[in-house]
Amino acid sequence: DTPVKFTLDWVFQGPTSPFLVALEKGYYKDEGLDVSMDPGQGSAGAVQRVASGAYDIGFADVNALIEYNAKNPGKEILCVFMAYDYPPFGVYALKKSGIAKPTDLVGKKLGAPVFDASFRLFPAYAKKVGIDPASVEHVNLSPQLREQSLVQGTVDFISGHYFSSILDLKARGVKEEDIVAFTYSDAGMDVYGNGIIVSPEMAEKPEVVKGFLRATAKAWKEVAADPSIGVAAAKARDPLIDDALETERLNMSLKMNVLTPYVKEHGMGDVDPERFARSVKDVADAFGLPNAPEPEKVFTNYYLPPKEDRMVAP
Amino acid sequence: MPSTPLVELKNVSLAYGEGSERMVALGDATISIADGEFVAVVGPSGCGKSTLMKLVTGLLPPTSGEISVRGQRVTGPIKGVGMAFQNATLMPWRTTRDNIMLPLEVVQPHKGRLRANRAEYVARADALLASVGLGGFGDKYPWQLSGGMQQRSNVCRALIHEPQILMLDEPFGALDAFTREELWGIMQQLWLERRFTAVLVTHDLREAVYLADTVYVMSKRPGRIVKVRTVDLPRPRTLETTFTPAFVDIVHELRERIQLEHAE
Amino acid sequence: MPSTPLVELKNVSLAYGEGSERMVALGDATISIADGEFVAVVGPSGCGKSTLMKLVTGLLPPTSGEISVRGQRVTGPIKGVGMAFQNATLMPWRTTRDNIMLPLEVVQPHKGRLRANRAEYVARADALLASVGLGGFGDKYPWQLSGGMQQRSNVCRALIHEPQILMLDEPFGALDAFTREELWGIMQQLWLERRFTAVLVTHDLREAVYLADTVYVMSKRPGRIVKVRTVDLPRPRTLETTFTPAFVDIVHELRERIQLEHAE
Amino acid sequence: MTALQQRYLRFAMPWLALLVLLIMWQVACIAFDVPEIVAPRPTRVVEVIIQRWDLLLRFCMETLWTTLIGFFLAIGFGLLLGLAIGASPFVYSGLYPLLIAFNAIPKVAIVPILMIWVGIGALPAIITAFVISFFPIVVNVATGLATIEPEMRDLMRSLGASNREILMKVGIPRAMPYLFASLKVAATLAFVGSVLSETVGGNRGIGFLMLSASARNDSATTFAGLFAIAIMGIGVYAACALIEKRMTRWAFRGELVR
Amino acid sequence: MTALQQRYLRFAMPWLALLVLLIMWQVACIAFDVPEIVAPRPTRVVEVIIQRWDLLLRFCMETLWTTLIGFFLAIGFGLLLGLAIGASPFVYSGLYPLLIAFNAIPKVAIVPILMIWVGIGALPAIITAFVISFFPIVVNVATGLATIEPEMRDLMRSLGASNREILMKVGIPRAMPYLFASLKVAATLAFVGSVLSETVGGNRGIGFLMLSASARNDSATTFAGLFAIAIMGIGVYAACALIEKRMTRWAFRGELVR
Ligand SMILES: Nc1ncnc2c1ncn2[C@@H]1O[C@H](COP(=O)(O)OP(=O)(O)OP(=O)(O)O)[C@@H](O)[C@H]1O
Ligand SMILES: Nc1ncnc2c1ncn2[C@@H]1O[C@H](COP(=O)(O)OP(=O)(O)OP(=O)(O)O)[C@@H](O)[C@H]1O
Ligand SMILES: Cc1ncc(C[n+]2csc(CCO)c2C)c(N)n1
Ligand SMILES: [Mg+2]
Ligand SMILES: [Mg+2]
Repeated sequence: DTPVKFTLDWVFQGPTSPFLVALEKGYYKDEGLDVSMDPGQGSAGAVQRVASGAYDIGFADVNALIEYNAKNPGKEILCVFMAYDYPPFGVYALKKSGIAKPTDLVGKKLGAPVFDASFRLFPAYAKKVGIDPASVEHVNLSPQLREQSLVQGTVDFISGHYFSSILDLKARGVKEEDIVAFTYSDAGMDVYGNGIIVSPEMAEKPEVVKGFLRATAKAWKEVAADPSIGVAAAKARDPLIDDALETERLNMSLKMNVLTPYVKEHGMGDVDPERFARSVKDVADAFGLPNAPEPEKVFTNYYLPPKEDRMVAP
Repeated sequence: MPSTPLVELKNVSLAYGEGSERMVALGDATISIADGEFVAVVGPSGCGKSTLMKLVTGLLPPTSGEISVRGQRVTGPIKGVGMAFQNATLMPWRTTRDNIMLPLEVVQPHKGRLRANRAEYVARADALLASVGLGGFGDKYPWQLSGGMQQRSNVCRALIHEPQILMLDEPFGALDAFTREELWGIMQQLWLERRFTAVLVTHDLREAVYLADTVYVMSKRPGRIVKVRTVDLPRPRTLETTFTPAFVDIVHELRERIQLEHAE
Repeated sequence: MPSTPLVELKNVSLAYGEGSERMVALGDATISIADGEFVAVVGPSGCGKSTLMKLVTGLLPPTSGEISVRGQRVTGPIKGVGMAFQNATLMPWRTTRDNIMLPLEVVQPHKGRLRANRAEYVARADALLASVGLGGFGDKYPWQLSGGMQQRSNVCRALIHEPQILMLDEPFGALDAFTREELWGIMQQLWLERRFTAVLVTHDLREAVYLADTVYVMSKRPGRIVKVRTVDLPRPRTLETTFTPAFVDIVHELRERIQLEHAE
Repeated sequence: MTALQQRYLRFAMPWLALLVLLIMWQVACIAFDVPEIVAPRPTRVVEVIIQRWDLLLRFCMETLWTTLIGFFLAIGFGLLLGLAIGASPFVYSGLYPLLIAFNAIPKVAIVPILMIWVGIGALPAIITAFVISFFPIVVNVATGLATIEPEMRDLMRSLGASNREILMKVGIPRAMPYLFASLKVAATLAFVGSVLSETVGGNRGIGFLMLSASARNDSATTFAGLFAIAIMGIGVYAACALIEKRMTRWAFRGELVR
Repeated sequence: MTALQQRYLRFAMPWLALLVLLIMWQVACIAFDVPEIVAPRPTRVVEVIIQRWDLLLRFCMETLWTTLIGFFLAIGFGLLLGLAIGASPFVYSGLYPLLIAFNAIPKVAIVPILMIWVGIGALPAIITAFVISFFPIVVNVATGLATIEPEMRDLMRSLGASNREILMKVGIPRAMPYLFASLKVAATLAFVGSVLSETVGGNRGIGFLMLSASARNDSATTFAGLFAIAIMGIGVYAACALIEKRMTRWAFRGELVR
């Protein structure tokens, strides 16, 4: 079997459980792949791990990849499978703060980790909703501090992955109806979310990448049909997982990020080339990159399995 | 001359260690030292002389028997003692002068007065140093002194706070005969002036007889008191005294008693 | 008796410290010690005797002058020395026996043989301990010994590897007269058997004359050699010898010379 | 108080102190109504520990052995480097500043790079534990050596001992009290190192457990992990203290109060 | 080699060692074609340092003063607690295990909780620097005290000195070499602590700079931050070493090699 080292961007949770399903059910094995899977420390880290050759394949935010590719011309890493058609990015406030619409964010205090993708893309979002990003004051907060600081009122709003922040806030006793959530996709910001990225060496082995994607898509389809399979797989890997919580998280991500109208129509994994090119420009803009990378140097559908294999929506 | 007993030991014995390690260092010592008495203790090496000194000052609790000082049972270190240990134990982080002035920082009334009268005390320390031939060495560190110089500093430290009880454990062992005899004179002079109570451990019988009112002879380990000899030679004694037949006789008498210990 | 010079000091002087701290401890010493000679060094406290010992063994480089041992100029510590320092410096983490056996772990040929012949060497150490009256104390730690017992251990450590050159810095200072005289006998016996070269620093003139072939008298600091006295009394000397007029005369002669130093 | 009572009290003290701390914590949690997510009540943590006993034990074992390997490596190399630094002024002046510089750098910043080099799993955890814990050992051993009494050195030199022999016969025994002092610090740092590495990557050990727990706001489990580390830390400390007692009794013969 | 040449070499050694390290690093980067994101070339880092001099300096100053405050607090409290632990067997047996336990816990896990309590900014950074760096001081001071020669204690007791006086006159001076050894460790840990806290929350200090640079994949700036910490660490170490030299010369009079 071909050994394949795979890294997640974050810990084993519901939204990333399809990889574990594919692993446990032997779908990778069936493709002749011996996959080992590790959790990660954020998307930038996952990109780095793949870029340095420490890992062959990774799961990371494509926007982090755009930034990396822009800064490392000639050493581009390719995204070969788009998992989150809609990004999970958003900003969140409490109802009692009086924030009701995005323009209320002007002059408010934003708490977020500096490496948080939602925070990094906030300038683009701000422009989209017509506010001056400079009018917002940012406070760096580690992920463990972010939601708590919002609850304590240290900051006025926070940015983060939808399925993290909402659940974290609920875990802190905030009722769902008291949360004001603005997701970037709601504002028409159509950047993409996480995808599967491969190292340049791996890109030279199309059969391996193709096999990996086939197996992954198959698993995703099963998880979309029955999320409990995914949660069970995650639990097998990390026995401390809370079933109900991960089921909710998985459902949220499926509903919001994966099973979008585009995916329902065109299947999972591919991108709308026009929209993708636009998003690359937008992201380069938001990140203040001097020049945007070519869209085809960020994403390719060359390795994707046939469309019927990617029709994951139940 | 001696009157009320200042220090009393009744059947005091001391054993170091426990179980199989146990070793009796001092066996059944009964001693009574009057206020203002100068006592010398002689005996073979390892017989428990230093142990006796530590017992009297309350640094060690006796295994059995009772020790009292000024009529009070000793349960911890007693006050107003000046002690020159056998090893000089000078503090390497202090200059010789500061080492000598240590008691002034700890013992009342000097402790309270030191701050205000520092210059005066420094002068006193320097004078004391000079009297033992260490003038000008106050600023040196102990490790810059020769063995004999360290020993002399050690004696100075025991004297500086003018203690009522002075314990000297082989204070002149590392000195040449002349320096040593000079210090006898100085010590006797001090004693005549201040009339402190003194216990001197020594291996030099002439030293013992020169300085002491009473000489205790100890047996081999475990040390017991095997002889008490009162020295009734008139004071002040001089080096000439040491050549008088009375002096020589006492020395011989002591010598013979110790030899007995050794022959055993 | 002495023939080829084993140790030679030519106009050796040594100053400690630099600049204003500078102090000349030894001034212009010229000494020549023959192979197998027993030399004693006497002199007032702080005159540089210990310094001299360190110079001879190469532990200190001289400030000026030249030192050679076995015809070779001394630039670092020389081999085959047994040295008993003035302070016992026993290692607190070793038992007395292990302390004494330290040279065997370092000095050839014992070092190479120790592993295989351990029992034999332990027996030798115990015998040596017993000969100085410390039989049964091998398993005690140094801090469990009295001052005099530590000093005797120190001497044992200097002897155990049967060195060709033996340096003894006031080795018997903390011992009572009888133990001390016993050790004189033992030391002389050893010397007669092995004929090592020995340098003995002492304050006891009888000790010097009893043991030495030649006695060097040093002046006050900075120490210079002010008198060299050959002791031509027949060997083996006994305690009776010390009462013979010839012996007493030499002691007196030395005594007077030192007194001169002191009167100055 | 008799000597026996004193001894009993000394044995009981750590447990008493722990109990007092936990009770204070519990009371504070109740009094200030601290939300569980901020700091769970000790009773809750204990509950979780009892519930997930087997799991915790498994993760603990993973952490423990990586930590111990790193720690032992640190002792070995730390001793060697400490001896080198303490014995040679050139090694001292050349390496000490670099070591200081390296140690002032938070290891979180370099563990990811380390993982890129050596991969993920036990190895980076061992290396991190080693790297983070060997510095105190180096410093203390070097200081122990540098403070050797010159008399001891002279004694050895008079016997013609080589520098190596002086190091072995005087340096090492003399540095022992310093070494053991540093081991107490190093042992705790070794745990910090391996747990740190486990949080950065891999799916093993208490570090992973805590990361995964904190990622789902399960603070009782996070604290159970903290408790587990604490207990392991005390265990390793107790072992060090025991060995210290047997090996450096000579240095502690004069404890200020007995 | 003459003594003078030796002295020059000793002064030059740290710089030589640093230079060798940097050159090796540079060569390795070029030879293995290490991507900048993994480890930038030293020349790149120096370039960034020169370019962003003012910015780095500002962040450095923020980190430096929080670190120093934490460090000084650690010295004060560490000394006090070390004295208490070294002087009292009850404090020893009661507190030592708890301290060990607390120190084995990675501070990353508790800094967020700390920030929930005290807010974000300089205060938690100071506290973290303090908390992380005071343990080595405690351990070393306690060990220094516990290894006092009984002869010294007897001397003081024979003068009727109180335990407090024994502590002041013998304990503290005797513990000084141990204290300074621990300060070298503590100073580096203090930097780790404050930088750590700066990465967890707040917009100040080198920690924030490094985190924010790494979020932008700007690894040259991240490494510039690491260099800055290293340099500050060496600075604080040099200060400690200087004071050590003046205060504990007596203990170092017998350095193995002069
Ligand atoms: N701390 C200790 N632990 C165990 N045994 C000890 C201790 N101190 C002394 N001893 C033992 O007690 C006995 C008496 O010792 P002490 O020091 O009182 O003798 P001393 O008469 O002063 O001898 P010296 O004239 O040689 O100084 C010795 O046999 C010694 O081994
Ligand atoms: N390490 C040192 N640093 C500075 N000065 C020293 C040092 N060692 C000794 N001295 C000085 O050198 C002089 C001679 O010292 P030395 O130890 O040789 O004397 P000594 O003849 O052995 O005296 P004693 O009979 O008292 O042992 C003394 O004045 C002493 O102060
Ligand atoms: C399934 C899943 N994927 C990504 C994130 C995003 N995320 C949140 S915090 C963090 C970095 C770690 O500090 C990252 C990458 C998430 N929350 N859950
Ligand atoms: Mg004694
Ligand atoms: Mg001397």
